[in-house]
Amino acid sequence: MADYLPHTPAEIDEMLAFLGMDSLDQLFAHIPPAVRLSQGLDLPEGMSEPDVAALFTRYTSANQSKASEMTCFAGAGVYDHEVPAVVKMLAGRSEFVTAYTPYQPEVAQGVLQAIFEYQTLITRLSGLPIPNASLYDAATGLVEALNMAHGATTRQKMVISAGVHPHWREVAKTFARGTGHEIVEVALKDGVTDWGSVDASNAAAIVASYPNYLGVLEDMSGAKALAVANDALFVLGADPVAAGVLKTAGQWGADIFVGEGQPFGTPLAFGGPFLGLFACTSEQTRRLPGRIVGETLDSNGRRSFVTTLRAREQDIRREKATSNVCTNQTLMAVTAAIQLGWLGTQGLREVATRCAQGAHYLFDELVKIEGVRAVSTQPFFREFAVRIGHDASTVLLTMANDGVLGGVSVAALTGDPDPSLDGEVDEVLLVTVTERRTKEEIDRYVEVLRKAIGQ
Amino acid sequence: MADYLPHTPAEIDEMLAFLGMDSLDQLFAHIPPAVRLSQGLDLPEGMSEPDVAALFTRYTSANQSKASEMTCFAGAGVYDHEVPAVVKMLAGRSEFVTAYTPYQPEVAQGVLQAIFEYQTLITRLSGLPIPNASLYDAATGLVEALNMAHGATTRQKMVISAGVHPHWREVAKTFARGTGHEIVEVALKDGVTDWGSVDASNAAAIVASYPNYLGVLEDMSGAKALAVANDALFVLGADPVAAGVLKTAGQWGADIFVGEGQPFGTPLAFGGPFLGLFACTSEQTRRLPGRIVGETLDSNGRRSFVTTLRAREQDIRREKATSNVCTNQTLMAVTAAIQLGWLGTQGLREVATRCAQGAHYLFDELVKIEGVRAVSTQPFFREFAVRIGHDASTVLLTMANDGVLGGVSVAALTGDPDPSLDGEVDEVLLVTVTERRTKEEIDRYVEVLRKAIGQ
Amino acid sequence: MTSRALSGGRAASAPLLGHETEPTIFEMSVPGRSAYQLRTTNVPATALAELIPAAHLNGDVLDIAEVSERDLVAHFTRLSHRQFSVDLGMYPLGSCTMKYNPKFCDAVANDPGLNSVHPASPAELTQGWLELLVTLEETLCAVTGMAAATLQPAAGAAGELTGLLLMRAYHSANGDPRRRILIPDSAHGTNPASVTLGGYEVTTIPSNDRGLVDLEKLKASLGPDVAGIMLTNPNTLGLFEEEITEIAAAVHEVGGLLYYDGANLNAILGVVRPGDMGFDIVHMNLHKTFATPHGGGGPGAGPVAVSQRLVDFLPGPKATRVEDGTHAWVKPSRSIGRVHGWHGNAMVLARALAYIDVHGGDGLTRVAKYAVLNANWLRHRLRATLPAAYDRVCMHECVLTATPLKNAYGVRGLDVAKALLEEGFHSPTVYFPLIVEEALMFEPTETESLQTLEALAEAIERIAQRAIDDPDGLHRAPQTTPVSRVDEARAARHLIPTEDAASR
Amino acid sequence: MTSRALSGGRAASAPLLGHETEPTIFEMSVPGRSAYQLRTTNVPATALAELIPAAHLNGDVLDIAEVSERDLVAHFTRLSHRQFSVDLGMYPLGSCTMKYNPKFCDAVANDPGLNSVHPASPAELTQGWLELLVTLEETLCAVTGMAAATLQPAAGAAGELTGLLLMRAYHSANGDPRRRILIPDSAHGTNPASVTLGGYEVTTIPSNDRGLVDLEKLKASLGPDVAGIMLTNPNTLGLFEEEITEIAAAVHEVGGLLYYDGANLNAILGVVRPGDMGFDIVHMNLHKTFATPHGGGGPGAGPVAVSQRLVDFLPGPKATRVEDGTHAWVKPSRSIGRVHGWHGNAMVLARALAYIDVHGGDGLTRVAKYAVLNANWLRHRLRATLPAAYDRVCMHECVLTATPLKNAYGVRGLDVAKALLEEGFHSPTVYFPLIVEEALMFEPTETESLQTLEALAEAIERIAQRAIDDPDGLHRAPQTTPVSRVDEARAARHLIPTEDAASR
Ligand SMILES: Cc1ncc(COP(=O)(O)O)c(C=O)c1O
Ligand SMILES: Cc1ncc(COP(=O)(O)O)c(C=O)c1O
Repeated sequence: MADYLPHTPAEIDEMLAFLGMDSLDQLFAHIPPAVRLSQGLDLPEGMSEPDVAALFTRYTSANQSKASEMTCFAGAGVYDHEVPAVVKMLAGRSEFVTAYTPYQPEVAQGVLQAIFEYQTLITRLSGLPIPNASLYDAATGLVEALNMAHGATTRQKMVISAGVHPHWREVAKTFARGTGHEIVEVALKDGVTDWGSVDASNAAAIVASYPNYLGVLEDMSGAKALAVANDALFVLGADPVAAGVLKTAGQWGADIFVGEGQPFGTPLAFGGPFLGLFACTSEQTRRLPGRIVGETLDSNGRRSFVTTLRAREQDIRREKATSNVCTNQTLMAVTAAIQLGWLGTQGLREVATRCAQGAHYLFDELVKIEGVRAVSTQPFFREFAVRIGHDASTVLLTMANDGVLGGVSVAALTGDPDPSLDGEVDEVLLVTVTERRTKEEIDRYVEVLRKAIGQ
Repeated sequence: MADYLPHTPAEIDEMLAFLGMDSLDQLFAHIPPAVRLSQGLDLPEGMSEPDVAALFTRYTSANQSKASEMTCFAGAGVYDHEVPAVVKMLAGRSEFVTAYTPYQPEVAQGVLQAIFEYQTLITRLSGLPIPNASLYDAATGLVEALNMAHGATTRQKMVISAGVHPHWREVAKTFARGTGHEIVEVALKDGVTDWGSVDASNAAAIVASYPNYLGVLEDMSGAKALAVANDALFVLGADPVAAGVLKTAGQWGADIFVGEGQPFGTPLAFGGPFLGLFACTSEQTRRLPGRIVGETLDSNGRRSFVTTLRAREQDIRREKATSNVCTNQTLMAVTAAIQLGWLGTQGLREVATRCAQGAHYLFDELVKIEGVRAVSTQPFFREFAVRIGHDASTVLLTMANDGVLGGVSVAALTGDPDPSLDGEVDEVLLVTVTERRTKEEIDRYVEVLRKAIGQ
Repeated sequence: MTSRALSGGRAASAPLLGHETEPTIFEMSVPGRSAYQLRTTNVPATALAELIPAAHLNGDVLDIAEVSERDLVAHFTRLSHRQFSVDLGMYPLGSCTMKYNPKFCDAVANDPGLNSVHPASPAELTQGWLELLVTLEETLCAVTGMAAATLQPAAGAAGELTGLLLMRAYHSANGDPRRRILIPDSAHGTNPASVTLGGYEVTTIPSNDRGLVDLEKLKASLGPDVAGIMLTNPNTLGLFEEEITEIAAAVHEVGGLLYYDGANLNAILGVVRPGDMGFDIVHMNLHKTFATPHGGGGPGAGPVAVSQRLVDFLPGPKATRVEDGTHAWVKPSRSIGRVHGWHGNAMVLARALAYIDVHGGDGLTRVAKYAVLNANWLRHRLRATLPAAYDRVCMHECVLTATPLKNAYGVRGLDVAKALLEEGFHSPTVYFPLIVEEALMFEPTETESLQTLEALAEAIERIAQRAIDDPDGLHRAPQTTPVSRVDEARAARHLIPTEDAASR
Repeated sequence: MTSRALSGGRAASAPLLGHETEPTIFEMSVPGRSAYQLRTTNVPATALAELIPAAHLNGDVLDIAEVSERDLVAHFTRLSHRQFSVDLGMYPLGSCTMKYNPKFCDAVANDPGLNSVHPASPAELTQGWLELLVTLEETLCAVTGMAAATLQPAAGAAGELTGLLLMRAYHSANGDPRRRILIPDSAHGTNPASVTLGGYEVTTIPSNDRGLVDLEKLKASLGPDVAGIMLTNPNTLGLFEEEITEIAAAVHEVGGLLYYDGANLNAILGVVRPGDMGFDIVHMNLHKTFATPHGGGGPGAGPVAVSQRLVDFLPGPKATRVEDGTHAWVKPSRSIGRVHGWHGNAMVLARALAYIDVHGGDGLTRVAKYAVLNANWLRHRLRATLPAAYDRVCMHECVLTATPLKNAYGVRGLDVAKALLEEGFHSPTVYFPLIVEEALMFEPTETESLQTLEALAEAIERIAQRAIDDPDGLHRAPQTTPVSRVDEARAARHLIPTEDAASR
């Protein structure tokens, strides 16, 4: 019998006898018969591990766009960065993988210290002093930021740039059904948020993205000024890899930073588990969502770490809590700490620089192609949007036949025509270049795209 | 610069200054200039890990017979058994992988206890009480067994069945160049050692294989009787998986057991690192080659483990040592202990049974094919030899085109025409079925072979 | 030279060798050292200043730790030696279901065929993933007795909030938004927190003297403004709500919906299904019930399954089987929208499906039965030492109380929990649920053997004896752990969440 | 119930939690329990008795441990916590070269494209492997300055014996078999043991007062019956044999060959090559020089490279590049035959090639230089505490002596070594080479940082202070380790090599 249960028949009998019972069913005798399953679950019989592995090849072989086989130029918030064997090995150590939330600090210094190091790194990447121990992903992190802004201002209006990732905006809207926040979107113009077009009075938060989801590096001073002018918090969703060379959220004056930590050691993973990065100014400490690890001493005076400010958390504050997060993404946070340790100061800078170099090299080549046009004239980092004069989704499938995942169709990403883009959104392709892409791969991209659009 | 060296330029300067030197070269100044390399090594510049990984795909893609892609019916001492994720994970824990020989038992109880458990398992599988902590592989294990037999008898004549794996015999012959042992081979007849044909007087050892390399299960009573009659030691090379259902070396009366431990958790690995299993009677304890772990107490009276009988070993006995083994195959021994723990009593029996069932099922189907004939009428376990009426090497390549690694050509294995086989050795194919082969795969084998030999 | 010696390869912090603290990676950092290696790309190395306007550049202010790969490995390996985990020993943490996490499921998830797929790849190129998700959804529905599910929520709490938004959408669609959600006083804190974030008010229902929802008081709290009730069954006391049919009828009667907090679903797999009990919405914690590893606090996955009337409101887009046998992303007609940036914690979902496939319907049922058997055996075994708060047949966990020890010797539940660490066991959940004094909530799980349970019981007996012999020693426990009892109050009083705050 | 409680999930044996012993897997075993899972094959399940005659069947006598997967994992994870390793800290074990083992090289070896290839597959189907082996052979020749190499020997000692058999074959082919091999008194024990197994006699050459081969005495020992000499250079004292050219000339003069024990090759990478020093045969310990992990005692790999005149004698078959650019197995014309069951420890070979490729010629040279720098810094730093046996510039390791501590306080080298364990360092090699009293042989390796070296030095200084303050305490060290000082004599007196012997 293929399972993980240690019980031998003799032991089951012995245990039942100890309980004065003669069958396992007796343990469930107090469950009303009316609701009990009579036939057992309508599921197949158990299979051995190798049989299940064989079954799973059905799934793996039907996934054609694996980055292990197709050169990945897709991004949209999820990036194909280098993850070395050493990081996988360390993050995969079973003490990290099979631990629970560090409720007993005396036997959880491993995870606690790793989170402490993660928190330190997040504050450095964000330029904001108060981190948490992770959130589910950037999108739900944004929701927490809005809730924090609401808590700080008691206001309900959330002014959000349309440059914020469409999925993040969608998630914010979903959760606003519960909190009652009013979400006001600000359209883009030439790829840049048109802050002037919005009434931000009485706003709890001004929310921007850096770069924005089309890859554009907007000057954040405008957003900051708007926040200040309206006594709103400035929430900045920022790319943490960009922080290797670009201004941090703190440098732009943000009150709250949210970001997606996937680029730090987490694979593409079909979208999860990822890592919601979060940091804020010290004014907001008591409103921090999720767990936070702090330094303290043990009874013998040794430096120790512990989850702290627990009074904010849902299990203690219950209906008065401002966040319900319990399980978070610790393992990804630990992974990010390890990956950042591997990169180090030079490495992160190097990765960021190479992203920018690769993206610009490809951009320059692409816009030489007849019929390919930039969506924006603004600066960008490792991602940019181009109009390709053809249906982007169709072109992507054609390119896939040549082993290239050519990017992300903006129409597919946004679901509905994006109000921020004028003209045919179906023609807009979002293209990413990470430090992993070689010149040869980029040149081939150009060739494959040319072929796909008949140029 | 891509390497693993921590030294920063400032530190190098500081360290040199501490030594009163001003260049690294000064450290080597005492080496006669005449022998020093002036130009550095004639090797390419260092490459980053991902570049090397890309380079290695050159090798991996040129290996067509990977068991991950081609159904493996090859054996000849190396078997495609199930290795579950859990065993890989545990055996891959870096405390086991990156430890040295357990010279300091106080911080090496992990490896020492794992070896102690391995040793226990080997004695159970072999039916002989004195194990060692592993040897390089079965072939070199056989050499150690001959040396032990020489030590015990002071004789030089080694009577070896031609049923012993051809490579093991070759290795024994190579090392006999140093020890001066006289190797006498005994031919097979209908796949069975013709012990009657040999003069075993004055033999140090009678050496047999169970099953023999053609898969045949010989009755070992004859070999044992011959050893007893001539006061020789009976050395039995036995398949440790077969011990799940078949008689152990001890049950057959062997004085020394050698075996290949690869089937216990080690992948095919292109032939290594494998695991030389070794056990003997207690009479031979002081002649045991290699390391042995024994139980003892620590200074606080707690059960502990330590490498023991060190006085036998080369580092202490030097030129009087009977074995020069130092580094052995500990990690594979630990892996075997883990894999056997995973299999357990039932699992090993089940694996052995399934091997026999699969092999017999395939055998029965194969001999139905016109032109395919059994090499021997004797019983077998999971491997058997058949004549296929065509050049086996050619047939194997043809079968490979259909995704089947159809076995091992006996002619290729033996290198030279095997004296034990009458008729065309080129036509003999050695076929293995492990517990991993499904009926569907076996049926397909039959079909593919039929096609390859035009039946 | 002291700060210099700090950094580097000394392993005295590994409990194997000593009990010193491990330096942080920042203390180990040396300027100019590095570990990273990147591929050669041959992309033109144009100066950044030529690519990006100066206003955007940070002027190289960013400081990350600088260590060699060797020290990186040593540091995190040593940290791992300072961390308890399921793989080291029993973790009877009630409500958290710390069962064995099969390594096979990890291996499945590490396959690049799943792991290296970009979530924004066209559906045509990710048919394997879509089919996997659809299969998992169907499987979870079979387990819970529901009609459809969303796999997006990243953990149980996210599932709760999703469920509440579904309730809200449902009632709103009926033109009757409603205001209140009922929650028993034994509920986990995420439940009321989620209710608030869902825009509802909490009405707390007291438990009766059997540890169950007081049906009469529940009925008294019901009214047309009640949107629904959140229950976990078995509840957080490990007790089955025997009057569940009556509860369901009463809530449905006033037009409310029933939400099932699936944290304890492992107790009833194959025995009874939330759908059959009358629940309308169910979240599952895959990291509990289906043994995906907790990762030191996450990732989890909290799919939400619903009855037919809520299907159209589910978050989307959802992987869906379409007529021609292929799979596509489809947004339910009245979807509340996305609750996750992408498709949920996909790798956790894959692990859970692998776990379910290995067990099958029969195995999952055994999981529940043996989990319940273990909990009852432990409860009964410890009767004389730590009595159960409600001493009758429990489900997969039992809440014991240290009140007798406290009254007699001044030894609190926390002392028992801490002393257990020295005995080689993780502590149980302490002081939860709130309605039990000195609560110690033990969930042995089905993967622990009788021998392990016995060892735990004997350890607790030893601690009980220590309570008599040396109560003060117990207040100071643990001492053999990497750090001794930690000053939690100090940490909260003066927050030091980062190395930079520490060194300030 | 005690034996019952022994088995199972108690983790008190993990130093993280306590210092109890870990039960053996046999003590944890419960009849009927199991962990294995096999595929469904649908092969007819014919009874074994129908397939194999009864005379061969063992009657189900075999007893293996019976544990659940959960307990298997816990057991071996806990054992791993009782084990020091490079990944935990510095391992300055002289002669063993315990440098950092890059995880990348492990990943390379775990690729099924290498790892799942059957060694008896036709060469046509394994061209990748053959090319890899040829490339490695060429690379090793470039590093050593030799003409060709065999990759078959599974470790250094196997390489030594192979080398001696090559000498024998060479001399025999010249009709002049010869009898003796010269070995310096500082040599590792494998050298003389190999000589004996190679059918030669050992003549020991004393070292001079500089720790080097005494050239005059060497010359005096030479004669026409000398087959050759085995040297390691730098020798086991970490000192370079400066008269190597003279030694080579003298040995060659009498028709002898020079064998290079490559255990210390890491000291001279890119600086000087054995071939250029006049050696004819060189073994390499890939698990030392090229950082393949030692695995708790193995696997290793001990390729042997030779000069032109020995090429035809190499073991075979050898992977060989053939004219058409493909690769084939070719047996050298006068091959001594196989020295390994297959092609050597292939996965170790692959790891070593990956390591070499990452470093390149430049990186390998840095490896040697920094290894030598580290050893000299440490030697110099410890001058006042543990003097070097020969206090001058050393190569990659230095042999220090505890004689002053012994004379002054009765503290032996072993005590220092054991006390270091408590300080978070592995011990150095003790009492080797035999010619140095109270030898402590430190090999820091190039992957350890200056900070780590300083930490080691400070730890040794603390121990030296303890030698003054509390010498008795040092005799009892270590105490904080999983077990305290182990009784080695007891183990040898009454051999208990198995659980079955233990329980008898
Ligand atoms: C009863 C109960 N409900 C809800 C939750 C929250 O689930 P999650 O941690 O997955 O967010 C928990 C988690 O401990 C729980 O025990
Ligand atoms: C100088 C020397 N020679 C030879 C050897 C033997 O090498 P191996 O252990 O690889 O067999 C060693 C190993 O420690 C050594 O240090």
